[in-house]
Amino acid sequence: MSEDHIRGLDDLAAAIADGAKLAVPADYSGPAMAATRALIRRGAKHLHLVCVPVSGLQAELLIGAGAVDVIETSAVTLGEYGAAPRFVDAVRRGKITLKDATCPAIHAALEAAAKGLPFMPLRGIIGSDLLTHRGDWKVIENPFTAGDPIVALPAIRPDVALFHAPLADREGNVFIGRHRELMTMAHAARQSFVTVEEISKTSLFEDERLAAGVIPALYISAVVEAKSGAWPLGLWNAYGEDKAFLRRYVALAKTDEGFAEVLTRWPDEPAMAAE
Amino acid sequence: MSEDHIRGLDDLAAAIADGAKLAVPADYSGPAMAATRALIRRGAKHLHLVCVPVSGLQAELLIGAGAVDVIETSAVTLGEYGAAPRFVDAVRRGKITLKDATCPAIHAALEAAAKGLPFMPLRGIIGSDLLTHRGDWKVIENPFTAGDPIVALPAIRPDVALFHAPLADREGNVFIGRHRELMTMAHAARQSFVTVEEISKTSLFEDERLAAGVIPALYISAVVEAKSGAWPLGLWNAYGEDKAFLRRYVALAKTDEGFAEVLTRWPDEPAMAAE
Amino acid sequence: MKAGVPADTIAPTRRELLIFTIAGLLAGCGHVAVGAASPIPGAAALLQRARSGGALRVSVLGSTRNNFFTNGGVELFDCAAQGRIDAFFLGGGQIDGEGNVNLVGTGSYPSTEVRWPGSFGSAYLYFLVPRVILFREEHTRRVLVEKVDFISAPGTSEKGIYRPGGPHALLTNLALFDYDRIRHRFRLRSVHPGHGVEEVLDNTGFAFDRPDDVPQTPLPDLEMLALIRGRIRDEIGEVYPNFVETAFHRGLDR
Amino acid sequence: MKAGVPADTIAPTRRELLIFTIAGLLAGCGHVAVGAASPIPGAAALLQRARSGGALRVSVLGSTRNNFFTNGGVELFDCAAQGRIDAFFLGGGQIDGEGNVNLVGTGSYPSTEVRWPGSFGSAYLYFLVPRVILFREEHTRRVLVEKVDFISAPGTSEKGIYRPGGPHALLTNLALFDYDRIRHRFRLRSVHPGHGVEEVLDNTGFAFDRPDDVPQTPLPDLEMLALIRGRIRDEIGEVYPNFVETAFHRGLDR
Repeated sequence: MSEDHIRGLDDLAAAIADGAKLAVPADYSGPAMAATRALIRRGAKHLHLVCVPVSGLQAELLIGAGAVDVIETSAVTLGEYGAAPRFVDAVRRGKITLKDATCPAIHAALEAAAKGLPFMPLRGIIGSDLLTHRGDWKVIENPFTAGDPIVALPAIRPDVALFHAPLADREGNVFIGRHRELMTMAHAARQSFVTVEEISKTSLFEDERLAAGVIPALYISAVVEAKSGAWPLGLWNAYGEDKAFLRRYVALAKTDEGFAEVLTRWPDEPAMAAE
Repeated sequence: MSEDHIRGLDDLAAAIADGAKLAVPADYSGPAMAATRALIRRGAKHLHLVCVPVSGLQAELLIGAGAVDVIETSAVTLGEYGAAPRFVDAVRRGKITLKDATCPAIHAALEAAAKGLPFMPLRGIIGSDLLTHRGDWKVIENPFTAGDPIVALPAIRPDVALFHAPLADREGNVFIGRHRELMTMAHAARQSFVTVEEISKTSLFEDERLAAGVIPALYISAVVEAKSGAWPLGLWNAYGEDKAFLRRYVALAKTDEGFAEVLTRWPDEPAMAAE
Repeated sequence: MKAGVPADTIAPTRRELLIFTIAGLLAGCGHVAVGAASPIPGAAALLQRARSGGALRVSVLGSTRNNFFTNGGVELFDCAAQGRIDAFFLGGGQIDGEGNVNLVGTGSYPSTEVRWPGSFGSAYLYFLVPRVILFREEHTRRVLVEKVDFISAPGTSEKGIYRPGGPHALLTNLALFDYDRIRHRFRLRSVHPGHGVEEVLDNTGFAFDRPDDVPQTPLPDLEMLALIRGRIRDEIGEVYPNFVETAFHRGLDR
Repeated sequence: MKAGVPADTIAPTRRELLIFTIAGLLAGCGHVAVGAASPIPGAAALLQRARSGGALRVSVLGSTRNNFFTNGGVELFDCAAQGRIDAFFLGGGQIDGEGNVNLVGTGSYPSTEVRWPGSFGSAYLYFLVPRVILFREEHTRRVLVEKVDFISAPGTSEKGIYRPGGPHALLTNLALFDYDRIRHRFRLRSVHPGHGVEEVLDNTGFAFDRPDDVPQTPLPDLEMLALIRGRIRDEIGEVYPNFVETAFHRGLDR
């Protein structure tokens, strides 16, 4: 881990610069929500959010807090809780620049960065209005078959990848199991900041079964312990989402005032849920 | 698993057709040597061997037995035992068509197939004589930066991927741990045939730690149990190579007669090593 | 309640009919993938798996028991491109008569009046999965429009565009349509019991073909209903516990 | 024997000198990767790690204790392309004065008279790793040729070719050369103790630059020798047990 001075969530939030290109996973794949609250607390601005490949409450909160200038995503939704009200409002008012994408395009553009490639080809997309509005996507000829157009996507190299995982060790190795997109994010990004439920005292490489699902410390700039760090969202195989909180959030965030109330009352610890 | 009729090594060898494009891993990454002997026994011919990304004794034996027409590889070597004598002899006599490559090019071409892409770009290579001799590799322009040439590699879609692993379950899920190139091979190939040390009675998906290192049965056509299936080579975390056998092999295989003797005397069981 | 209600006494719910109908559209498939927030397609795929005696492989995103992907979020898309997924499901805020799908919003992009979540994987999977089933419960002129405001994924492609996949059928609360890839149009296959062709015409914003006599959508038989209400309810309940509370027949408190 | 011989009484072996010299070439690196069949570079990287107090990260292919890659065979190459590998090692059946490397064979390709294993990752890593150290023990006109018969990986590239990496130094049993990326030539930096410039000239097939006074390659001091013969011997012995039997000082039975 290169950033030894990062010890807590506020250090971590301070290390994510205003204007950073910030990659975050889908809400179901390890969102670092405690760190996201710290980012909002420090008043982060001008973020270019890259959702891998979609987001929900995390993008919603950052947008509502005015931290996001640009969002690159294949969708923003609160799933069964409904539309993301601050996202929808920001779109309607033109407050954020949209880079609408499709899931495999975001994966492919990150893989390009992870491979140090300037671009990655991808099938599909041609004829979609996504392409019309994505000036940064190009259609090229398949060099091996005449008359076979294919989309070329420029690499996405995030400044920072930020996510939450169940377990790391003290050297900075992080267990992500089958959530392999987190590994691609870490390979692609310049820096990766990770919050975890627990820091193991022994190396994750001691158990070869565990090792197959580990991102090596080589790619990790800092790990911060954050119990329930995905709250109010869930963490795979650990805990579910806080349904009561989310229902309440959706009701409140319909208005600017309601959302301001959420921000004001949202404590550092998940106490609001316990009300 | 789609090929339920495959019960033993000879069934498996019969299912690999003459002329097949056959992908095999490096000698240190799970070579299916018992299956390779079965292939030689059945007199396989005209194989197009794709070594991922190099090979050793496995390519050497298949070449010596006259089973290989084309070999695509980044190297063939017996490592500390020296050059691969039948490979070197076949090259000198022009008996095989060489598709000399470089390791990341073979990985990239397989990844292209795994993604259903016609090609994958790759840095490097330009100025290497590999490119001069690979009529199937092209140099294209980076579509996003003028004057930036980059190599485009056509996808390699093997007919069959063949490898040996420590463990599978009865549904055909195969544990490969950190040997992720085996997963890419299985994703890229039309069919994957796997030999394993052991078949687990319980699903490999029952242990989430194990699951991160598993190729799902979806990609596996057949699994055959073969104890010591990598012999005389080693299997990661299980057993080492048979040094005495390999030293003896290298000495014998220097001549056509010596190699013929190896083939004749090589039993189905690893008895030669015990002499 | 799960197994206590005799299936032969109770008519299928609307959603049970949809599950049964989708399952029929999956006949002959080897592998069906079900995306996020898709309880009815998920139940349908599991039903068809049961009917196939397990020959059909089903991957349900979000499931632990029925999701065997191990290569992260990209695997669904790679798997489709390899030709290893035979059927997939797409919804749509708008769907038009050529099979174009809009998951982005209405009005002028980017400041759309109504903004939906976004295109997800549609702009890719619609090209690569042979049998894409369009599924949207709401059947109104608001959803089934003449021309979508934004094409998330086009129903058809020009010659020369690599496209092994595309629309196969469209299922709503009212009716089932087949998609004709030659004519780039929907053709009404059947209308669900309790509804009529006029109702379908009144509520569809695009023109479509239809036979002179439009059949009724077949109902599940007793064996199927028992399967849906028993095993399938259990299996899909792993991923969608709230859904199974409302979608299946619940006896007198229905 | 491992720790029993007092380091101050015994001169370094040839290979101990090579290990020490390579370690010096790695000063300032953050991450060094060591490929297959590379015991001396591996020992050197581990030595430099020890000298850096652990600040240098070392990935030794084939090691269990010092290999933390988890994404299969492609990870080394991806990692290099991400700019996360600062130094790597290449050998060569032939190496010429422009830094071109031949790992394929002599004579006319493909039916080469002498066939070597093949190019491995050279045609890629030589372009992408900033500090590639060419290492070949044999220093003869057979190896160090005017022009290689086959370019596995070129020492230099035309303008416009993406190439953040390239040759940094060449080390043999006789001498250490720096590579001048502007002039595309080697420059003799030092000659190992017991050898002279004339011997180097006689055994080198290509022209190279040199200072008027060629220094002697520095020897490891006592502390370094003790480190090499103790901890480094143990660490590299994990991967290369046969190597440590011969490469390090063994006392009277040397």
